[in-house]
Amino acid sequence: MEGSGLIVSSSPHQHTTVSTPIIMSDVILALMPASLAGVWFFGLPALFMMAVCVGSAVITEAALEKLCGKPLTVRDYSAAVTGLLLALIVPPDLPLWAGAIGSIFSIAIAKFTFGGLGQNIFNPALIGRAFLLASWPVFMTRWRWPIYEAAWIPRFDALTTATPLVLMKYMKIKAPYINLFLGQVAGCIGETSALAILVGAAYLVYRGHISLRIPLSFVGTVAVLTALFGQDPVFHILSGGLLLGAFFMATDYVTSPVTPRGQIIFGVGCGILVTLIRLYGGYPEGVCYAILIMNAATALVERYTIPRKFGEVKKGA
Amino acid sequence: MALRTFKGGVHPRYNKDATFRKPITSMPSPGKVVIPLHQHTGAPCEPLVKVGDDVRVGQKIGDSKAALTAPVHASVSGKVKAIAKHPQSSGVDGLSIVIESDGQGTPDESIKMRTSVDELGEKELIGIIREAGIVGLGGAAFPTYFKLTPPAGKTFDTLLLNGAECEPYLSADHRLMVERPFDVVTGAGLLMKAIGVERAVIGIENNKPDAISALREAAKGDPGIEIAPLGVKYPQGAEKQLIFAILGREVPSGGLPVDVGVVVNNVGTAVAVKEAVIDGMPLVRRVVTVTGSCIKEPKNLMVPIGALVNDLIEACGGIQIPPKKVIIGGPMMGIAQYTTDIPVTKGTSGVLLLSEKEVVVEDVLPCIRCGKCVDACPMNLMPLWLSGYQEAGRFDDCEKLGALDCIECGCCSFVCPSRRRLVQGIRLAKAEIRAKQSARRG
Amino acid sequence: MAVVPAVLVLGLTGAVFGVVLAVAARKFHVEQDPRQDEICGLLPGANCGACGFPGCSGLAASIVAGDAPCNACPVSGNEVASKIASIMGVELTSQTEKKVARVLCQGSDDKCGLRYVYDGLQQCKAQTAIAGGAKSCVYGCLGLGSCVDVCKFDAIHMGPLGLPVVDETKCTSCGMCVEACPRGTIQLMPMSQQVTVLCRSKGRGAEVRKTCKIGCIGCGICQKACPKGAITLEDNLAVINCEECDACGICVEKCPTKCIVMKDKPVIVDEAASAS
Amino acid sequence: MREVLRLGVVLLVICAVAGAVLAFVNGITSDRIAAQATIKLEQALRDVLPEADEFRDEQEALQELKQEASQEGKPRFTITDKMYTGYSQGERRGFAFMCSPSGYGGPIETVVGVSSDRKVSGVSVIRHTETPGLGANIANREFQMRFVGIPVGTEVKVKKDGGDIDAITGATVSSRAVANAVNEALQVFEVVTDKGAPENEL
Amino acid sequence: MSFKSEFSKGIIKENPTFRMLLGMCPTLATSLAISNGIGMGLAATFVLVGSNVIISALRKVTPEKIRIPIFVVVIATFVTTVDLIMAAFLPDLHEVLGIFIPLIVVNCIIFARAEAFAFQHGIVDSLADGLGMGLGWTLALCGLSAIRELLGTGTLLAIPDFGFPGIRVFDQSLAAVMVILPPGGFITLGLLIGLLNLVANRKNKRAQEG
Amino acid sequence: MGKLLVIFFGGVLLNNFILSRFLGICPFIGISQRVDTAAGMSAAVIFVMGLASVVTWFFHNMILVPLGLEYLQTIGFILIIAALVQLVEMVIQKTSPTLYQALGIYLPLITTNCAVLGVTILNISESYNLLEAAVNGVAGASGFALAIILFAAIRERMELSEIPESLKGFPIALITAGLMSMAFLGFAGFRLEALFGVM
Repeated sequence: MEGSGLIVSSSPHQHTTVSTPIIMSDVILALMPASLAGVWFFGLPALFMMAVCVGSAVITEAALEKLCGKPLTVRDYSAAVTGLLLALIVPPDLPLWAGAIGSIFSIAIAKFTFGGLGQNIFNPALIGRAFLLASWPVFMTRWRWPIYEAAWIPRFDALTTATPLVLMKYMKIKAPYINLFLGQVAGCIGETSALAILVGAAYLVYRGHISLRIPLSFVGTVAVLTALFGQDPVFHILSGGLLLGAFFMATDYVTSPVTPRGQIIFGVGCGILVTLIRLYGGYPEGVCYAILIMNAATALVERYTIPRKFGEVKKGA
Repeated sequence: MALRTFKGGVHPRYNKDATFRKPITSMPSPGKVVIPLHQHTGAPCEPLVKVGDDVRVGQKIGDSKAALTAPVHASVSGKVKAIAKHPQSSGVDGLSIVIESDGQGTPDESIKMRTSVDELGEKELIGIIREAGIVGLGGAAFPTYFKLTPPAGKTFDTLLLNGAECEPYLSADHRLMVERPFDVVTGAGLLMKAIGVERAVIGIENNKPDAISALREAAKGDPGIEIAPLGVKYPQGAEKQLIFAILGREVPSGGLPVDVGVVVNNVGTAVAVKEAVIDGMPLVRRVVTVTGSCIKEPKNLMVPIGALVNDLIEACGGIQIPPKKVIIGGPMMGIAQYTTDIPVTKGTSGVLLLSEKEVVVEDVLPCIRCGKCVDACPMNLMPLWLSGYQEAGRFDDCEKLGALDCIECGCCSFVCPSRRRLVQGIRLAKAEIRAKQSARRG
Repeated sequence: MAVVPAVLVLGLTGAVFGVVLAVAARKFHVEQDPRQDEICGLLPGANCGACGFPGCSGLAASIVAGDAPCNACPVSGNEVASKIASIMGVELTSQTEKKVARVLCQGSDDKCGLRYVYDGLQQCKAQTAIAGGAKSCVYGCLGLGSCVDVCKFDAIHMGPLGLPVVDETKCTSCGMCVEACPRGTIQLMPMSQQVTVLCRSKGRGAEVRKTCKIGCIGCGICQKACPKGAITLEDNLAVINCEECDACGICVEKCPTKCIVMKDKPVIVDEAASAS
Repeated sequence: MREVLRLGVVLLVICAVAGAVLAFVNGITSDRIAAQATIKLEQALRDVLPEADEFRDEQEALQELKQEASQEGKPRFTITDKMYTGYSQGERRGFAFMCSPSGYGGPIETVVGVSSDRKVSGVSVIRHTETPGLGANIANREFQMRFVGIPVGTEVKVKKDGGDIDAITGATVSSRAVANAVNEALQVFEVVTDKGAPENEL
Repeated sequence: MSFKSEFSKGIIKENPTFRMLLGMCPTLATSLAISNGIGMGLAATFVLVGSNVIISALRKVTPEKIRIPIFVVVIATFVTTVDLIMAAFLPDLHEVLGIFIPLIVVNCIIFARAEAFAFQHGIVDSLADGLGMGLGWTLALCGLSAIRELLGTGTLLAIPDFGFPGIRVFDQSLAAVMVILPPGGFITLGLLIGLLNLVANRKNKRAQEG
Repeated sequence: MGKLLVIFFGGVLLNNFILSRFLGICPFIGISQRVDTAAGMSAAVIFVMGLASVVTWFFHNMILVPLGLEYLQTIGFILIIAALVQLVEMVIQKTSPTLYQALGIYLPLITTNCAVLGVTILNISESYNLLEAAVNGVAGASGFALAIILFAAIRERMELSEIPESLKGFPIALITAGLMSMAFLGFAGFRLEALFGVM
């Protein structure tokens, strides 16, 4: 009997046009302002770092999948996103080989061993950074002044080359808001310019890819807590990796809770941890670790924040 | 203006432009009809005629003694050619009565107009509705008489008429409301009488202003009937979501609308009730939207139950491009068919012939836990977990997470960027859970 | 030397704890049948649930309680069953023969066509729930491999032509695959059964001919040919009574569609191998 | 009850035997273990004060000194735990101080030697829990040598804090801790020699 | 079972670390350098052999009910002995291994062998078993240590007790310090076991096909 | 009070028994399949470790030190712990069969949980007083509980993922623990004393 050739599938038969590769490429697009700012301020090395990180992430993923006979998933762009994010959260002077190793570690250990896309527990880019920081702390704490200087950006000089958070924590020197906002300070490639990050984040929000539950609760908690501890909340929001972390890392679908209440708990948790690490911890910056710790808690948080089913009667009522 | 609506849901592409302005037209009488004996939720009917018998329009040809069932009637006059299995839109071949039409459309002698309905009591009305074989015309095909009979200890206070028609492509209800608003209102009045309530609300999505104004006009003299414009969102027409949007009441998990004193009927059902009670004509025809880019002239057709989809396509000028997918119902909850040799049943609200362009088969990617399905689920479930547990065979966990509450609206699958078959998985899980439950019971 | 206090301290500590524990053991003693542990040790420990009890320890508890027979574990063989029986102090009466799962369908992709193009979850039950499954034959194997997924013993694999192949040495007759198949195409059969009808189609001859090149058309030739009278026709399908069958192979030869197959001579696989 | 007794007795016997064995082993090793600690300490003291070959614990003097140095109930010299004087051929060659400043990962046990010519004669880190590869580099001889020769009266600081000592790259906290130890050692030395107490007792 | 087979099974087939997955805590904590691995491994081997022999010898007179406390006493005696001896003669190693020397008492390997083997077998077999298991563990520990020492510090075979700085393979500034930090221990061991599983699986498959 | 808080949070976060001290790995991996059982195990460990800390502190300071028998620490402590655990096991088995069922064979394994012996030895080597020792015991166990419960939740999620065949089970558990430990590096150098106003 010849078949009708008709496609038969389960309902629904209509789908949204947004697909996973589209989301991923939108994230890359949204990271472009921050990346460009990185190149603008730190020159070609920043560009090379991005190329190396993205390249090694993609190649690692493809090679591992080939090795294990799994279907190639490079085309979903998720490896490229990881590579780019990693490049944005390392210092501009990190040796390129270290960037490559960090990228390989991110993909191979944090993502592939857990089953690949969608199944990793920890944000791969952050794991890459934590790995680099623990492995080559010297390279990871060597900073450089932005090369680009313009008359309209007020010059901000400190005694030594250090990030605003380091200057604040150890020398009580506060960088001016305008430099922090535009990115005219020392720091990781993609973290310095709050403006560029916010532009990208706005695009993601506009496209409906991220909800504001995590970023707002995250940033809000940091603001409130730093104020409570007698610090300058605006300074803390603008400096370090807080904004990049809150909008691009903490909102990572795979490693944050899917439940609305869980997302708020996640954001608040990140905020508390960042504040504590920044003020009392051994590191001047805590965004990376704070998000990783909350990543570890995601599964548990999700489990206890399952939304009330429609029509479910409250217990005891 | 903030319109009444519900939490979650999605905005599919409506694609109603092809038909929603087109008046309902009757299709030419088909040469034969195939009337399945099981078109509704509940027990299948036993045939009441034999091969070779002559039948007339409206003549009861199948019924069952079961508590939950709905009789079937001949939709054309002619001769019974066969009683055999025939492919059906549900996907399972079902026993059907094949009638060769004589083209006359002679009504059965039992069909008589009622001039006065005032003396009819609740019981009698419900009895008429049952005998007329009326089932929910929205798609679920649940016998209406059963819905109208409240279980012991429960009462109704409101009748809701569902004119949301949130499924894309479909415009059958829309046209019915625009063209026959008085029948809708009359049917609503009869239903109110049947369940003994004073209040009825007709919910209509706000993208059908002509239907809203037509019904408002028709219901002018009737203070008990309110027309409620609703937000445009799928699945606005789902029973529980409709009740929540209009009355703010939540049907309890595992419960029925009657638990909050409500009964919901489709506007098409109301028209059928009017026809059965006033005109004395049982449910033998319905409006079907035939559309999709493969159809030459998309139309809203008045179709005798049992007419074959092939004949419907013919009535719409045939096919302009070979279809890649044929759907009975809407694209969100309708059932894909492997053949067009199937009859229209009482629950068939639309026939969609989609071209290759409209049915892109995309690769399924791993779940990236974006949570869009959680946000979209109108029942506030966790579709990604449900389907994950289903794939892992952990049906107990599915049950705990409320798989049985799923209304299979398809929002989760619709929004999934990885194109995962969430509803399909949940549906399977539901079947497994039900099997387990009945095993436990018995 | 400081030996004395050391000896005293340790010795006393030991003695005190010995006594305390012994007293506590008596006071808090909980009756637990020692046989349960013993039986639990004998069971395979895969916790496959094929016995219908919650894991191996659950089965052990049920055996001890007398709610389950000694040979309730379908996975372990007679040896374990008899050991359990001796623990329980009962003689094992019926010796059960080892069964293996067999795929009763040869309708591979080239022999049995498709009614439509299926798009959805790659699970057999999912496909049957939509329009009854894509294969033309509504009795045959769907080929999506749900039986493969469900096998905990790595005993089923997809063959080259879209049909599952059972590795009889690994099969433990746990029956998971039988349950997973929505068509009943996989069944447990005695390992010794030589001749098998590899078709489940109850359709009439003409129907079967239309849908599948290798299905049983219910022609009855085998029934007439069998010298032992071991073959009967039920619902247009040849059924072999394995107790009568002596594996003479006449039916295998006579079958016009080659749907009766002698074990260890799987016609289909040879053909596939030569084709590829 | 008899069984309980029996179990008790068995355990008693086994434990008693074990106790005896261990007492025996302890008897063999205890002297050597104690000696090991002294050897280690002497080694460290000699490292920082190479001119001396004989050391005396000046615990009482240190306590006294701390008491006197405290101002208005505020204790001084909090990180200095021990003080030794070093002799060679009966002549005092200098002081060695055991300090435990807080580093990044906890206290850093540092020995600082100050020779009689009022200069740092050696620094040695004997125990620490700093980050490997980073702060742990304070244990490197090369880093410790940066302090040798600093005269008494200098305020020892790392460059980041406006001093002269090159901190280890990326490990300012650990470097600063060692600098603090040296700083305090010099201060204690100053007080102690000004007072001259231990010398007088000689 | 011969002495030889009892001995050799612990090294590969039933390797306590890679196959039986026992005694993870000290494996992870002390595998920072090969010298630590050898020291820890040999200390545990001594305890394992000693306790196996004694428990096997006492198995006839040990009342079932209090066998666990008795095992504990026997094992603890050996552990304390090792502890004291190491403190006396290898003070630097003793300090590095720290708390994990007394914790040999609760090492699952030793306990498991006592319960599962020595209590049911003769003295000679138990001796062989203890020796094999101990050496198997030592080898595993050394393997893991070698990887961590090399990647984490860039050297091999450093022995602080003898003042030997080790063979420098590459510059320290290139060494991935994380490998000798706690996370590195977990990840390296996890990957190593995974790798061995992969090899074993491949071998099995090949054996089946061939 | 401040010092107790420092000891407590130090034990839970900074020097987490599992993630940075490598104590109690076997039950961490063995009994982390389900969050409920992990929680049950955690409760048992918290109880046993707190109790053991107190009892061994008395044993050490009241018996061993006065008699100069510190070298009997290991053997004495393990005896006490073994007896204690067995006692707890018997009591639980009698009083709460459900809890006993849930913890199954792992209750006896608390004896061989090196975290218990570890914490008692640490109490002595840090020369804590009785209260501090008890807090430290509970803190260590709470750190264990935190790690194992987080991990159990992660593991439940991982059950649905396609982890490469050879990494399933133990290896992926170790790698996950490694990544968790990496995240907890964020607490390195944390100045709890400053936070709680001690010093």
